[in-house]
This record gives sequence, C-alpha cells and structure tokens, in this order.
Amino acid sequence: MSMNTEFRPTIVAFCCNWCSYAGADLAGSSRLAYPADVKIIRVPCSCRVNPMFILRAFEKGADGVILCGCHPGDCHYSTGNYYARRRMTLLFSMLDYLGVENGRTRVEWVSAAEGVKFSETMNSFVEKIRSLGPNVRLGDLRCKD
Amino acid sequence: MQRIGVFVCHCGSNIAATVDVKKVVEMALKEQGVVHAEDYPYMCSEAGQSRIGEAIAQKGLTGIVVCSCSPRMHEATFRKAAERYGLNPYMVEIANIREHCSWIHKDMAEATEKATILMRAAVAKVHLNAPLQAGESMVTKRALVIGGGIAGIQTAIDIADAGYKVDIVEKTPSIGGRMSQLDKTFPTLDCSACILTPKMVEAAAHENITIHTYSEVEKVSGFVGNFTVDIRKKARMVDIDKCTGCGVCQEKCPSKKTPNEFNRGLNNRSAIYTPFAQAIPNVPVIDTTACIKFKTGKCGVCQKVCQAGAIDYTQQDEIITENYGAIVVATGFDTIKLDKYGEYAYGQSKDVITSLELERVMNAAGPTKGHLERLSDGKAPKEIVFIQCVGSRCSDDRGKPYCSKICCMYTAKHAMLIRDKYPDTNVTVFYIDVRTPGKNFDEFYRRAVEDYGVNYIKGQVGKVIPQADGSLLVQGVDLLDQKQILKKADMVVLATAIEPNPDVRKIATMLTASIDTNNFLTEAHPKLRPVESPTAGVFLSGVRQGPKDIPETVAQAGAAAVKVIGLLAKDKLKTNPCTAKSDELLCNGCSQCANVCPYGAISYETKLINDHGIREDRRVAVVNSALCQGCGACTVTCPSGAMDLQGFSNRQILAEVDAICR
Amino acid sequence: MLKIKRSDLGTLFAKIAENNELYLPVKAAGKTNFAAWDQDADVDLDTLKTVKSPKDAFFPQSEGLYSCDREEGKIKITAEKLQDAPFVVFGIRACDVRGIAVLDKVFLSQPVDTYYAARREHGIIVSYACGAPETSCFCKVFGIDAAQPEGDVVTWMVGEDLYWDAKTEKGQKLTAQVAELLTEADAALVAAEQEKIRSIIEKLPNSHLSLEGWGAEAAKTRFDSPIWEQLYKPCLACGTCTFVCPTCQCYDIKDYDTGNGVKRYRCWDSCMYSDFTMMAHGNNRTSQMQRFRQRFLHKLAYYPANNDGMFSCVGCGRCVDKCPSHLNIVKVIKAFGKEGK
Amino acid sequence: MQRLIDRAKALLESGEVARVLGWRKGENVWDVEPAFFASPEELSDFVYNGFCGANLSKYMIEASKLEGKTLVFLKPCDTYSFNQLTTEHRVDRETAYIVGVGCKGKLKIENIDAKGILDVQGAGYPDASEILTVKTLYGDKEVSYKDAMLERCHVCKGKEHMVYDELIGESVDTCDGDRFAEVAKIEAMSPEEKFAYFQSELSKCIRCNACRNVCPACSCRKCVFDSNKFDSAQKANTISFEEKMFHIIRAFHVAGRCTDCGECSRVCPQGIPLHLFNRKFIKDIDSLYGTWQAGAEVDARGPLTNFRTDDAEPSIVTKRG
Amino acid sequence: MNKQAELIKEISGVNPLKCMKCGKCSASCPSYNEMDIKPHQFVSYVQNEDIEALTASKSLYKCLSCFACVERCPRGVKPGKLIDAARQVVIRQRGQEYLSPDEVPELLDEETPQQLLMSAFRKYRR
Repeated sequence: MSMNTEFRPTIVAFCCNWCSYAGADLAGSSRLAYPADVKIIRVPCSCRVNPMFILRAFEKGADGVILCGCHPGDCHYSTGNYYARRRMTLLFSMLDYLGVENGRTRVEWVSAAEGVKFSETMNSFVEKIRSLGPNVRLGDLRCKD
Repeated sequence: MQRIGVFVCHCGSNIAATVDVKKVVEMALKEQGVVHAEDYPYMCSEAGQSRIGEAIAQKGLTGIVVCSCSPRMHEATFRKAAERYGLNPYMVEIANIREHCSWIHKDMAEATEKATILMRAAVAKVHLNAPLQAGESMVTKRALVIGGGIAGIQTAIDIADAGYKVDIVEKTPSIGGRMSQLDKTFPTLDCSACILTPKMVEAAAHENITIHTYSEVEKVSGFVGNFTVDIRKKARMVDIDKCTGCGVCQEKCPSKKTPNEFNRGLNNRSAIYTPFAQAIPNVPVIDTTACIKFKTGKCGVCQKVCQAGAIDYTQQDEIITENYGAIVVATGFDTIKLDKYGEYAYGQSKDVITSLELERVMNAAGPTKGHLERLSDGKAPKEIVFIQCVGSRCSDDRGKPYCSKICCMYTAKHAMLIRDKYPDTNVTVFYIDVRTPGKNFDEFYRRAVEDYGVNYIKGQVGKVIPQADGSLLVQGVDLLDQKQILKKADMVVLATAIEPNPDVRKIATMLTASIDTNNFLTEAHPKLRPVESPTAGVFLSGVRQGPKDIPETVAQAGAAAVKVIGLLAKDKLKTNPCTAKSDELLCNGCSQCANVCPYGAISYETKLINDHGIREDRRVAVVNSALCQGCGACTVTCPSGAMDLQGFSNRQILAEVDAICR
Repeated sequence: MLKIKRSDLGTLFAKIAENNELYLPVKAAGKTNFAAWDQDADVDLDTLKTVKSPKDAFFPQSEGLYSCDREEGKIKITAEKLQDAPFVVFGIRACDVRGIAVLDKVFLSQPVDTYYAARREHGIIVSYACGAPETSCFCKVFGIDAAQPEGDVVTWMVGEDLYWDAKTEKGQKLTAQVAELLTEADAALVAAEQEKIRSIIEKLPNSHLSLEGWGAEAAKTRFDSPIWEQLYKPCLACGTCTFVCPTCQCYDIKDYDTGNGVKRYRCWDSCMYSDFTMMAHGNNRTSQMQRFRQRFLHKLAYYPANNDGMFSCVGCGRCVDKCPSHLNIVKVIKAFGKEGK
Repeated sequence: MQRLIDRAKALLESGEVARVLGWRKGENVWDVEPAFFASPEELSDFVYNGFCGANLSKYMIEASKLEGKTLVFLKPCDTYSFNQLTTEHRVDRETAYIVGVGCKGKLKIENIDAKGILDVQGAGYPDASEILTVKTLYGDKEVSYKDAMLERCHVCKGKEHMVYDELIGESVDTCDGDRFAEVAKIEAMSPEEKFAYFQSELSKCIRCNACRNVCPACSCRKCVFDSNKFDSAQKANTISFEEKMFHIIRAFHVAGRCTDCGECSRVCPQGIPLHLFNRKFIKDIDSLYGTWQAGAEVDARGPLTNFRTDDAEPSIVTKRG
Repeated sequence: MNKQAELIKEISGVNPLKCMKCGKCSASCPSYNEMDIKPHQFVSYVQNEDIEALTASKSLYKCLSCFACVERCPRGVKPGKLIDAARQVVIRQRGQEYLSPDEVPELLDEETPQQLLMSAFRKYRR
C-alpha cells in the first residue's frame, strides 16, 4: 500500500478560547468527525500564539500546525487576531522562503457557531498534511545531528 | 515537583463508550509527577468532586488534571471544587476528551490514544502551573455619566438614589438632550417637556448629582473602579452662581442673527442665550463667535443690563480632574446629514423638512409657536407627504444600513396630531414597511389609519420637485396599486435616519471602548451583556449603543445604573489573575507591548532594578492587572520574552506542544 | 620522505577513507571548514585558515554525553558511545596542532575527559605546513614553526607534489595503508620550501611581538590595570573569538528534553557570554570588562601558570580576522607592551 | 577626517560633550575599532576611513546611561538605527550629540581578494579614490573601491541623515543594485532549491551570536535564546534545528524594526548572508502592508504592532505560489 | 437553476436578493407608465427566474437607461442594470454574440463619432 494510508501525522491546532475552541466544542457536540491526528491547544486569543510555538512543534516532530481564531473584526479582545494575521502571514512566508512546503501551516478563522467549518477545516488540513507526507524538510533543518 | 492527580470522567457513556477510561488512568499513572489517577462516572457530580477532595487530602496533590468535557463547560466547577478542598483553583487543568475526542471519534483505540495524549498535555501544563491569586483593586464610589439627555439623566438619578455620587457631563448649555426638543411622545401623546422637565429638576436638585453643563470630557485614564477623568468646563462668560435667570440679557442682546440650534436652525437666537425656557441650569452662555463684544471689543450691553452682575467676559475654560469608579456613556444621537439625497429637495425647498424639524414646528415654544405652517410662506399646508426610511436601511454610503427604529412610530404620531388639530389637512405616508413592535404600538399606528384617515401608501418616493408656484410635486409609487403617483404637496417631511453623535470616535478612543462599523458602541456581549462595553467599568446607555425609543432608553438607562450600582457597591474588585506579567529583569522598556495592548493596561516606570548584583535605573513595563484582560498580544510582541501571560505562559504552552508531539 | 602528486590527492583521500573516517578542509557555501570527506567534497588545501579550527574533530561543538529515559516509572541511563574507530584529520596547520596540545593539557590531565581521550586515542593527525602565511599570523611568537608542524604525519605542498613524512607509530600505520600511492622523495626540496616559508614569516608584522610581562605573574601585575577598561569597550560580547579559537576549551552542559527524559549534552561555551558560569547566586563576572579580561588573562597568564609557562594562544590569528569589532589578542599584548608594564 | 577630530576636540574642550564615540586606529588600515575617547589627547588615535563600517548606534545604548552627553559619529545609514532605538526608548536623544558624518561607501577587507595584505591605500575619507592600491606580502595589486564595498553599500539607503545635530562631510549615494534582487531570486527558486540553499548556508553557523550582538535591533538585555523563558537554548544543541529556529526567530523579532543596516552580514565569521532573512520580511512588509523603513522617523508605529482591518490573509503565501 | 437568470445576474453583477421591495426605482422611473413590467418587478422576475416574460416584455424598449433607479436604489440592486442585462440576453438569443474587444476597431467606420463609443463605455462601465 502507499505510504499515505499508513501515515498518521501529528497535527497541532492552536485555538482561541472564545471562538475557535468553542467552534471545536460545537463540532464535538454536533458529532462532526475529523481525524484524531488533530490535537487542540487552547490559547486565550490567536494573538497569544508565538511563532516560536509553531517552530517548536515542528522541531518536536509535528507534521502540521494550524491556528484558528475569531474572524477578523470579531476578536474577543477586539484586535488580537489582526496582529496574529500579520505575524502568521510573515512567518508562513518565511517558511516558504526557506523551502518548507507551504501547506504545513495554516490559519483559519472559525467562529463559535461554525462547528461545521471547524470540522471541515480539520478534515481538509489533515488531508493536505497526509498528501504532503511526514515533515521531512522541517526535520531536515536539523542540519547536523 | 508537583504531585498531580488525574481524574478521568466517564460522562455516563458519553466518554466511556468511546474512550477506554481505565486505559487512560493506567497511562496517567506512568506520567512523571502523577501520584494519583482514577476514573468516575460523573466527575462533575457532588460525589465526583468529593473524590477530588479526598485525593487532595490523602495524596497531598498540588495539581489536578480532569479529563472530561470542555473547560468552557466545567472548568469553573472543578476550580471551585479544588478551592473548596484547599487547592489553588488555578492548579486545575482540563483535558477535553469529550467534545474534542469521544464525540467525534468512533474507533476506541484511536480515541483512547488521543485522550491519553490530551491528558499528557494537560499534565505537562500543570507541572508548570503556579498558584494564582485574583488581585484586588479599590473602587472609587463615584460615577460619571457622559451626556445629559434622558438616558444620562435617568442613569444618574438611579445611581444617585442608590446613594452614590454621580457627575453628569453635558456638552450643551443645558441638560435635556434630544427629548427636550420633542413635542409629544408616542404612543401616549403626552407632552415631552411635561414628563422630562420634572426629571431634569430632580437631577439638578439631587444631593448626589453634580451637573457640569457646557463641559466636555477631555481625557480618561485608569481602569475599572479607578478612572481619572479630566473635564473641560467651557467658559460660559456668565457667573453661574450670580445669574438669576431673568432673561433680560437675551432680550437686550443686539446680536440676534445666529441660527438657533435648539430649533434646528429654523429661527435665530441671540449671542447670549439659554437653549430653551426650561433649561437647567437656567443660566445663559455667551456664544463668543457671535457676540459683538468678543468680535469687535465694543458692546457689553448684557453686562450693563445684568442686575446681578453675573456677566464676566474674562472667564476662561477650566479643566477639573475627578476620580470615578464607573463611566456611563450616554451621548445620544443626531439625524444624518441629507446632502447626498438631492432627490428629496431638502435644502432646495424650505418646505421639505426633517421629522425633528417638524417636532420644533409643532412645538408651542418652537419657531412658529406651535402653528403648523410652511416655513417658506407661513401658509397652512393642506397636503403633507411623509417619506419613510430616508437614509435608513440603505446599503450604500449615502445612508445607514440599519433601521432607525423610531421613525414609523413618530411618523404615525405626527400624522395623527396633524389630522387631529387640522382636520382639513391631508396626510400621506410613503412607507416600505411599517414596523411597530412594542406595547400599544401597532394599535397606535392603526388608529392613525382607521380613526384619523392617514393615507399610507406602500411604496417609495423617487423624487420631490419644487414647483414654480411654491408647491412640491412628489413623484412616488404605489406598489399595491401598481401606479406611479404624482402628488402635489405643500410640505414634505423626511423620516431621517439617526446616527450616534459624531464625537463618538473621540470618546471611544479615550475609553478604549470599541465601536462598530456604524459608530455605535459595541456591547460586551450583544445579548447577555448589552449595557456593558468590552472595557470593564464602562457602561452604555441610550442610542449610543443602538437606535431605541424613549421607553427603551429609560429601561436601558436603568439597567446601566444597576450595573454601575453593582460595581460601586463593592469595596474592592477581584481581578482575573490570568493577566500578563512583565519580568523586570528582562524587560527592555521598548514600548512595543504597549502599542498592541487593546486596553491600555501597560505603562512604563523607571525603576531601580537589581539584576544579579547590577543595580541600575531601568525603564520597565508595568501591567495594570485590573485593566489587563489576558489576551496575550503583548507576549508575542516582546522579543526578550519578558512579557508572559499567567495561566498561559510560554513554557506552559510549549510543554503542551512537546507533550503532543512526543 | 614520501610524496604524491597533487592531482592524485583524490585517490589518496579515498584510500585513507577506506579504513578511517577522514576530516579535512572542505569548501561549502563559500567558506572552508573541516568536514567529513566524501567523493563530492570540495577539498580546499589552498585556504590557509579554516574559519573554525580543527578542534571540532576532538572536541566537537556539541556532543551527547548520556541520556536518561523513563521506563515504567524507573529511570534508565544510557551513556553515549565513545569513539572507537580510527579517524584521520588531514591538513591541520602547525598552529592548530599546537592548539590540540593545549587542549590535551586540559582534557587529558586528571580527571581525564573520557570522550576527548577516546577521540585523541583514535585520531590521527596529518599536519600540513603553511605555504603562504598571512598578515594575521603570529605563531612564531609562541615558538611554533609553521614550516615544520608537529603531528603523526607531516606534509608539505611543494610545487605540484605533496610531501609526506610519518613521525609517529600512528603515522607509520597510516602510511602503510596508503603506501602504494606514495613514492620516495627528496627531502632537500622540502627544506628549501621551509626556508622560503620561514623568510615570509620573518616579514609578518606580528611575528616579533614581545610577550614580556605575560605568563603566570601577569595574573597579579596586570589584573587591575586600567588598560582593560579601555580595551574591552568595543567588545560586542559575541562568541566569535572563542568559537574560531583552536584552544578555547570551555563548554556548557545542557539537557535536551526528549519528551520521555533528557539527553544530556555538552556544547562549546564562551566566556564572552553574559551567562557564562552563571550560577544560582548570579554571575561571578558581572561586567563585559571582567569577561574580556578573563579571556586574555586565561590565555596569557592563568593557563601558563598551570602548564609550565605554556601559553594557550597559538598565534593562528583567527580572532584577528574574525572579530566584528577588530579586537584581538595582538592588540591586547601590544597595549600592555606600550605601557611597559 | 581632521575636521571630525577638530570638531570633537572643540566640543570636548567646551565641555558640551563628555566623551566622543568614534573609531580608533588599529594595527592596520582595516582593523579600526569602535571606541570612546574621553579627552582631546586620546583623539590622536581617532580615524575615519573606508573601513569604519561599524554602526555606532548600538554603543549608544550603554553611552546613554553615562553622565553627560556623548558625541557620536553616525553615517547616514546608522541614523536609521539611532532613530529606531530612540523610538524603543533604548537610547536617549537628549544625551547624544550626533555628528552626521559623510560616507562614500564602506569596505570589507574580505572583499579585497588578496593574501597577506599589509596595507590598503586610497581608502581614506574624504579623499577615497576609485581604485584601491593593495600592498601584500606577495606583491601589490589594485582593486576598485566599488568591488571592495560591503553588500549594503550597493543598496545604499541614500546620503541623507535621518537625525543629527550637525553634519560634516559629503556623502555619496553608492546604490547600484536592487535591494530585493537576491530575495526575489530565491523566491523564484523551487522549494527544493530554496531548501538546499539555506541548508548549505546555515549549516555553517557556529552560533557565535555575532549577528545578534552587533544588531542594533537586537537590543534585548537578555536574548530569549539566553533565557529559559522558552526553553530555548542559546548554544549549539544536539539537535541543530535550533540554528534555523534561531535565525528565523531573530529575523522575526526584528521584523519591522530592522533598518537593513547590514551589520549582521558584515560580521558573520562564516559569511552567511543573514540580511536575506531580514530583507525577506522587509520585502513582504512593503508589499503587504505598505512601504516601511524602520527608523525613518521617531515614534512611528511598526508594521507588526499595527494592522489594517483589510490586511491580506496568511493564505496569500500559498496563493502567491 | 435557470441559466438565463444566472446569466442576467452575471452580466449585471446584481444580487436581486438584496432588494427590500421599497419601490424607489419605480417611484423614480420616468417611463413607469409605459412599462408592462415595472422596474421594481424586474427584480422579482429575475429572482423568480421568470426570464421569458421579462425578455418578452416591452419594458426593455421603454426603459430610457436614465439610470435614475440605479442612482437612487438604497440597496444597490440597480434594476436598470438588470434590464440592460435582459436586453443583452435577448440579443444573444438572436445569435448575436459578444463583441470581442479586438473586433471593435474593425467595426468602427471612420464616420462613427468617437463620442458614441466613449459614451457607451462610460455608461456601461458603472
């Protein structure tokens, strides 16, 4: 069989407490399945996510990292996700520049009412990561060991 | 080293049917620092909570992980339980193995593995949890109400009645606001002044209320319970203590060519004026832009005629600084400008007026002394056309996308009053929809149609064309009759959209309160916290929050007052301990964090820092934990990592990442 | 004396690599450093100084020591495997060979550093005389002869031939492995080349630095000199000088969290760093001046005091070339010389 | 150069400044070092020539803490850094007396591709010549001034000083290249090529921190890679992903604050083109959030502490291809 | 889904669902009385996908394209654009397809006033 069917990626999802984490809860209470590969870390706001967290996840073996927050304009803290958006745009662009497959990182805005969107987002993200395969290149960044 | 207890909830079969809870317990016991693990059918039950208590007592637990439903559901429950059993509530973490696991996965092995990983991440986090104490801040037992309309007055009276001091800041020379300009009120048709004036007097006479008219808020700093506000008291040029309100100065004032704001510019006033007869305080102000004395230096009539010697041309603006525990924003509304609506001929013909102008025309104290007459020639109009939704429900930039809410009702009121007083005058209303939700509202509207014969036409007006004979040709459509209508009218009244007063941005910025795309202030929650702003200690009253009529405004004013009273009744405030905290040894004082803080919670101090024996004065960031809401924007901006968020620290989140990726 | 044509060096390296790991100067992304040899390696014997010294071969920038893993509630400790296979470091210059001697005195004296000792035991040094010394070189000051390096095997490039002279038992063993590629050669040509090199060294601006006043006694006489306060000012507190230095031997021991335990490793540390020797109570050197002074007094006073007067500077001049602020040990030596203290 | 010394002497003697921050002669023409001069006599060692590339703004952080004013010589490009540091409250404008000094492009001794250099003639200021005469142990050679210039001078930000108390000397805009050409070249590569390129460059890194310590934007009292705040080790690790992490995070931390002064690339002992990281962010910021030059004005709010509600979504990275 | 209706929406760029049925278009229309289908009704015809009736309507020929309705519509529905689109549908039904931009110069004879082209561009660019 091809490797993709066996490959079980490790995926870290950072979700803001007010919208996306609640959206994930809604996906759960609506029984909208998505792969168990996704593990959610609760943060107060998407602006709490430091690029360091994302790189650290890759360093430790994650195959994909997704950040979910309130829709722009709906931030519980009014402006947090706008900062997150700029930070992540630049970070992703840098990873792309370094030759890391873009697609291993994603930002998606999911409101507390969007259980369906949360589930669909996770399904498509896992699908994407499975198609990319294991995170060799970010792993390869370990140039010496 | 923490001693951690892991409690795995079955949630009946909600979790246990998909997750092998015994296995999770078994895996938990292998984790570093886990000294106790058990499962139980309902952890959140009283019995479940007491098991946590037992384990805390017997095993000396220092940290707890509950594997259960979403923390949004029961985090508070388990934190309280921990506190009850002597553990700091912030030593509890939840692993969400229901919404994020058992409910979405079918395969037991897979779900159990994921639940184990989520448990592991929570354990890793708890290792780095620190006991957090909710902070305390003192509450200044005084409230500020910005805006002296009916909303502000009602809020102030309610707060004052509860025994707290209140200051009202009103930018015009008198309190009263929009309501004082109205003639009658729907749906009861009682006279606006008759019901408002007693309220104004009550406020003025109230021992707990201080009114600053002709004043504006200049600067706001501080936080919930501890605001410091600078108020600019504009120079009145009239000594408020000496003036007796006799009115002679206004009579004698030679400069009488200034458009009267109170009458919407429909007539003129003197340079020294009180906006209306019942003004509170009944003390005039000198409009220095119109006053001959101020323009040419020669005149001084008012000073000469004033028996009380109250006129003082040397007065200067004065800034007073006061402390408040709470601030209520009740700055009200105005009608939108109609310069983009050329088709209605507003501004081209004096006989096309807004509804608010009609209120003044109908009012006995108004420019026509209450006679309904055309402003162009003073003749009685025989044919009046009302146009609804002028600028409301409009998706382009000419108007506002929202419904202004009050127009249907006041138009019915106007139509009814006209038909009542002038039965030979025909009234036609062009409407899109008639919206009358409210007690006795639809009945009121039906009375206008059924008892007073007001002609309601479903359709809009495309154009108003002033005719050579002074009449107005109204071109509209009757959608039900499928007819285009050309109607000759003597007067056209536009139900103009309302919008928040234009100073909204300035005030919102000062208060760090957010405003929506229509410039209305945003509520902390649109349904559950409608009178609070997202900024703690700032409350919303009246149309500033959204369009509403008088009863609703008064109700909201009361609600805002209750929130203020609830706040002022406390001596101290507990603050959310999950706030940002700056490590002074690492802080560069670079101010980047303050730039992104939405709450203005970060300030800078120059402090003597002892950095491993090196003592120096350094500029360091200081977080005001009462203002900080714990979003964490600052933490990522801080390059040195000096700024961290308690409860969601860098190391805690990294520990979770590590545990998941292990 | 043996020799091999320069053009045949590829064959020689391949032959050495058959039985040994081989490290030699390789050019990658524009810079030459010691690196493992393979068929595609861009071997660079013309660059006089690799950016980093070859000390990595015996004392890697980072190396695992042991790891601790949790197993069923117990802790299992696994030591890192010691070097047990022979390896050859080819092309070490005279100064760097002396650098290894400096390290030996630190790591091979009691208590012996087993990781280093294992590498020294299995490592074979093929040194390489300097053909064209550069301005920043001052090895002569420390009694090093760039024309006659030490080592298990000493080599010279004369014209289009590499001359090969085994000096030790290890060297002879290596020579035996590659004997088929080497031919007998005339030592006189080497001697001529050596004279040429030595005459260039005489002309180098720093070849005649005076070390007067340095050595053990400097620790007392120069510690409190106000000159340090002048000298350190431009120092950026980076670790460039220490990391390119062939004799700097300080390391830090750190733990890497593997999720199920830790991997304990050591990595080079720099006395220029503010957290160098950071202890619970703080740091015993609180200012950059103190850290700066430490480095130079260590090279020129403390080390000689403990090692029979041997300086722990070998005059390679890497710090002279690489310091971002152009500070270096030559300026330090001269600054004190000027004052005559 | 004599004008600089004279002016510095005058200001020291009048007591207007307590010290002078400039450059001191080295053993050779090229190894000039940043230095503080406390008295007019010490100024005899002062030098200003083509090798005075060091950006003295960062030294002003420490100088700001000292008693009295410090006279600092800043080249046009250095003034951006000074402004940025002022914005971040790391230096105090009041304690600095800034003499904007002319610049004709600065040289990198490594760019003079010669062995055994003994002297370089023609690098003086203001009398720099277009051709440098290089005397070496192994003979003389000539190198054009332009060829020996630092990379950053080929993309010079211009000859205007952003902040100064007085100006001495003429500057030349040495810009003859496209600042973003290298970045664009890499962007156009396939992911494999990009990866291979950075892999080969970054595997040279020895974590000496010279880039960080010279960087005027990296002005943290304690770098996050030196603290335990993120469990991030400063020193070389067994797993060297840290290296890339270090450079990505460093670039990220200075994004929007980096003035593109080029010091990081100048000092890297391994010749890693570190400016390519910073410039990538600058290029992105310019194209996504509007042209931005850190340090062009004091107190301007940087792009990463700002936003527009209609900013591009991060998915633009994928869409851009 | 009705193809013609989709086509009209695509050509006009109008979303008929935005209409709040206020009738201001009909109130503004100078040709109202001449029309069998009134301007406000265009919108519901498109919404109800009754395109046949719309294209057969004489309103297509009565509309003056004065764009008063486009100008005054508070919801940006712009019935005038719908009717313009309906006209195009009629033309296409007759087999007279688009004019591609590169054909335009060929079709221009020298006698044609340039203003005609310009005014057409100006009108339809909105």
